[in-house]
Amino acid sequence: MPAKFETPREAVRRIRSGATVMVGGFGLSGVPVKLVDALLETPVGDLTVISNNIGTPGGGLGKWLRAGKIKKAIGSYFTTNPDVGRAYLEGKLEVQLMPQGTFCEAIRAGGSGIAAFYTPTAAGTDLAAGKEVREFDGKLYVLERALRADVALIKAYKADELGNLVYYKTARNFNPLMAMAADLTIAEVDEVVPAGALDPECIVTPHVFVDIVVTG
Amino acid sequence: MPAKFETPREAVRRIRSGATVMVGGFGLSGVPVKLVDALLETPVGDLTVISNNIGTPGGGLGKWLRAGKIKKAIGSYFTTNPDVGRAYLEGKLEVQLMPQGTFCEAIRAGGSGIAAFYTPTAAGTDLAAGKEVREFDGKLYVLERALRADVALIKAYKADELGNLVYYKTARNFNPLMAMAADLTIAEVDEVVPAGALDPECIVTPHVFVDIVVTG
Amino acid sequence: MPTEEQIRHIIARRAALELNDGDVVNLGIGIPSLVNNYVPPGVRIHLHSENGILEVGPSPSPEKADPNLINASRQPVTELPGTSYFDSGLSFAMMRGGHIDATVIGALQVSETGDIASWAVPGKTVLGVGGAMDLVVGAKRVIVAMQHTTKEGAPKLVPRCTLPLTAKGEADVVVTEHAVFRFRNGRLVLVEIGDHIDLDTLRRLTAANFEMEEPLRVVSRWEGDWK
Amino acid sequence: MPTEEQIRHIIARRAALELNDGDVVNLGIGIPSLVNNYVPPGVRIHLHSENGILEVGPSPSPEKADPNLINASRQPVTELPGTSYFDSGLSFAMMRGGHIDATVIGALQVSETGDIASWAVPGKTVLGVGGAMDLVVGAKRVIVAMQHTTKEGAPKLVPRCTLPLTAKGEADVVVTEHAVFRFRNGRLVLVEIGDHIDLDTLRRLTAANFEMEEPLRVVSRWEGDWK
Repeated sequence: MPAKFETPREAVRRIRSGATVMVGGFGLSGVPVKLVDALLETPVGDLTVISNNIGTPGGGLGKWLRAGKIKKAIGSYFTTNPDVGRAYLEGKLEVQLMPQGTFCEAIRAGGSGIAAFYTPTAAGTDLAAGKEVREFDGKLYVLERALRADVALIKAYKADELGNLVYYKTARNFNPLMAMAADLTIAEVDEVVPAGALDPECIVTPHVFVDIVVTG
Repeated sequence: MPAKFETPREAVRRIRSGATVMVGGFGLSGVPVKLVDALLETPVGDLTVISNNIGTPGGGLGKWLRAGKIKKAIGSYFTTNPDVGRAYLEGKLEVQLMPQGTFCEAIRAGGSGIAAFYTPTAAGTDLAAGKEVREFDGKLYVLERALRADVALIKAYKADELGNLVYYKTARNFNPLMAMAADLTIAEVDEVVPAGALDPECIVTPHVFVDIVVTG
Repeated sequence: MPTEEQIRHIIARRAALELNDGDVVNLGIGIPSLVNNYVPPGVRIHLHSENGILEVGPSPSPEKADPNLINASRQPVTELPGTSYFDSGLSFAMMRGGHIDATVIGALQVSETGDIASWAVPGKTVLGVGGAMDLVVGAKRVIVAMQHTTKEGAPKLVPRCTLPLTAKGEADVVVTEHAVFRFRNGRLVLVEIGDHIDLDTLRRLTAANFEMEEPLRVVSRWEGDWK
Repeated sequence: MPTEEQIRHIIARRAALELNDGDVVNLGIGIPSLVNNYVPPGVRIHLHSENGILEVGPSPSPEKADPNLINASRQPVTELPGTSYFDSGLSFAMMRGGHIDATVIGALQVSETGDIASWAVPGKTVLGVGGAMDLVVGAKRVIVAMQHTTKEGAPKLVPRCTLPLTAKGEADVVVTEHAVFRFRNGRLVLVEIGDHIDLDTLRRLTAANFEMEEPLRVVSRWEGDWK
């Protein structure tokens, strides 16, 4: 189904307390800031957030953390926001740390109907503790489950009228993967162009993955 | 390492008898025909071919089959070339049939360092016979191993001087996946352009996956 | 009595009514490939083809055909505004990952538990499966469009498939020239019957056990301007 | 005696000599991020950054910095002719799939069997691992560039890592301000020593057991115009 067009405020109304929400971005690049801010104005909380980082102190998803909206964070690098460590030590935040490549692959698997996969990453380390380890061709691999979310909030550069997306430089990062892996994908874009205005060879996220597009 | 530039004849010299060779293309679209023809002129044989189809009778990879170069074919749809069925029934050709999505995913896994994955496709069918089946969240999944090759022969539209590739319409198909999954990737292209002439946002196969580019 | 070819169109037209406006649809070969001709006014569907294209446009005139712009049946197609191209890996991720709203496929047999057999014929060496298994496992709705019986008159709706399976329990709707069945909570339910056939005859042509919707919809199917 | 900062550059300069012309390289944070300054003339390397860019160009002037064109250390970078962008999934496929020729990374400890500990400090809650584990598992050559001892003077080349591992048996080369070691058939071999240090002192600073290449290369390291 081609995407619907809504405002950030309308779009985030679809997120329920207790939901699992994927949020794109690497550091503060490629984070859908308007959607992040719009959710802040709702009473929604108790969220499980799947995002590589939890922003900075009071920046990006750091705002959700300070507002007490995050119950659990799943990602690879929370070190850039000291609030995360503090909340974790105070028992206010659950944290699930994953190697970044495993994090990517688990999201892609979730979007692709793959239930689980064997990766060599983290074999023999603390991050494989309690996980099934199996040998293939003499090398050890860790079984990792797919990740999915109720809602994905992603940031793209341009959408066409159907919801096809292109990205901007390194702001692409996790966004195309997360677009695939949620029951509802909401894409924040800088610009909407007519259908046919994006080069068919260059569309990164075909509209089949996008439910709602928001701009201003 | 950026790609080297060679003629088809030079490039295929690197293929040894008994090698496993991936060949791109869906039907006859996106098949690297110059490379296919160049190999035909070498004495190389006993090949395991990983390709969605084995061409048509005497067309595309059908030429290799008629020349007796193929020992085993791994793919999803050989029905369009009756020569395949005949060679199979005469015991001259081994055939490994896979669902097309599993075929894609196995190649992508091979190129991505993933040893194996669980897919729901083919669970409960003959194509899962003898394979490990496992339940995740109440649904059955089949364990499939990654596919890799010694050499991948792929077809792209344009390469830049570093070996970055773009494709043309539905001739893209399996080519970008196979480019990732071989020890040596040889790309046949229609045109070579200067570095910087391809839009960085639109490059489908970054040069890290491409060893050799051939044109004429 | 319609011809064999007309019957194929009759089935395709009824299958097209199963599609909703906005659906992203993958059409299989055979009868399903005719479905796009019968999508009702007001309904726009978006065609996906597993060789890596979304927003597949109609067939071009022969002189405009591009051998590198084809659908999964290897027929020349065209671009529409908003067409996108992608590799086969992403294409099957769309299918297996549940992103395709509906698929219309043919079948050799469908069982009363929704198993589908569509790729291999008994006693024949079949060396092609293609994307059928991924498609029926992944698509949100699987609409089987097939003739009610084989050429020899044997029922294709059966208690258990005797042919090699494409997938277990994945059929959602079965459309034939005589009737429409839906799977509801894993049970086969007759929901619509053509006015050219009586229920006893239908039962005789249907080996599968089925329940009946009350009231059963009776429709006229033989009418129309069939090619 | 060089300053601490000079020592970092000394290590980076020697690590740069491990890179070959044409290598696709991923540089970690810390000392490795200095390596690009010391690539010798005639050697061109191609920088990959795991946030989705190949052919990373040099840092821009501050007024040209684009917050959406950054490397994995979140520093502004630039494009070169032939730059490509891709999603994080493909970026880590490059790493894990063995497509990156070399990585230079820092470490807290390296064991005599090539185990690397680089992400977690004892007694501290560490909530970041990033891409380090994928990188060292996947890169064809893993070059560890680190100071020979901790700030407290404890050896970092150890028989067994006492800190949480990043990966087992993945180190190929270890470059410190005093020496260069290579792993050959799973054994740690000293191949080069600075002329500012004698072998006994090096042994005292190195808890790991190591073999010695004969003849051992002795080089002058303290020379140079260090920043």
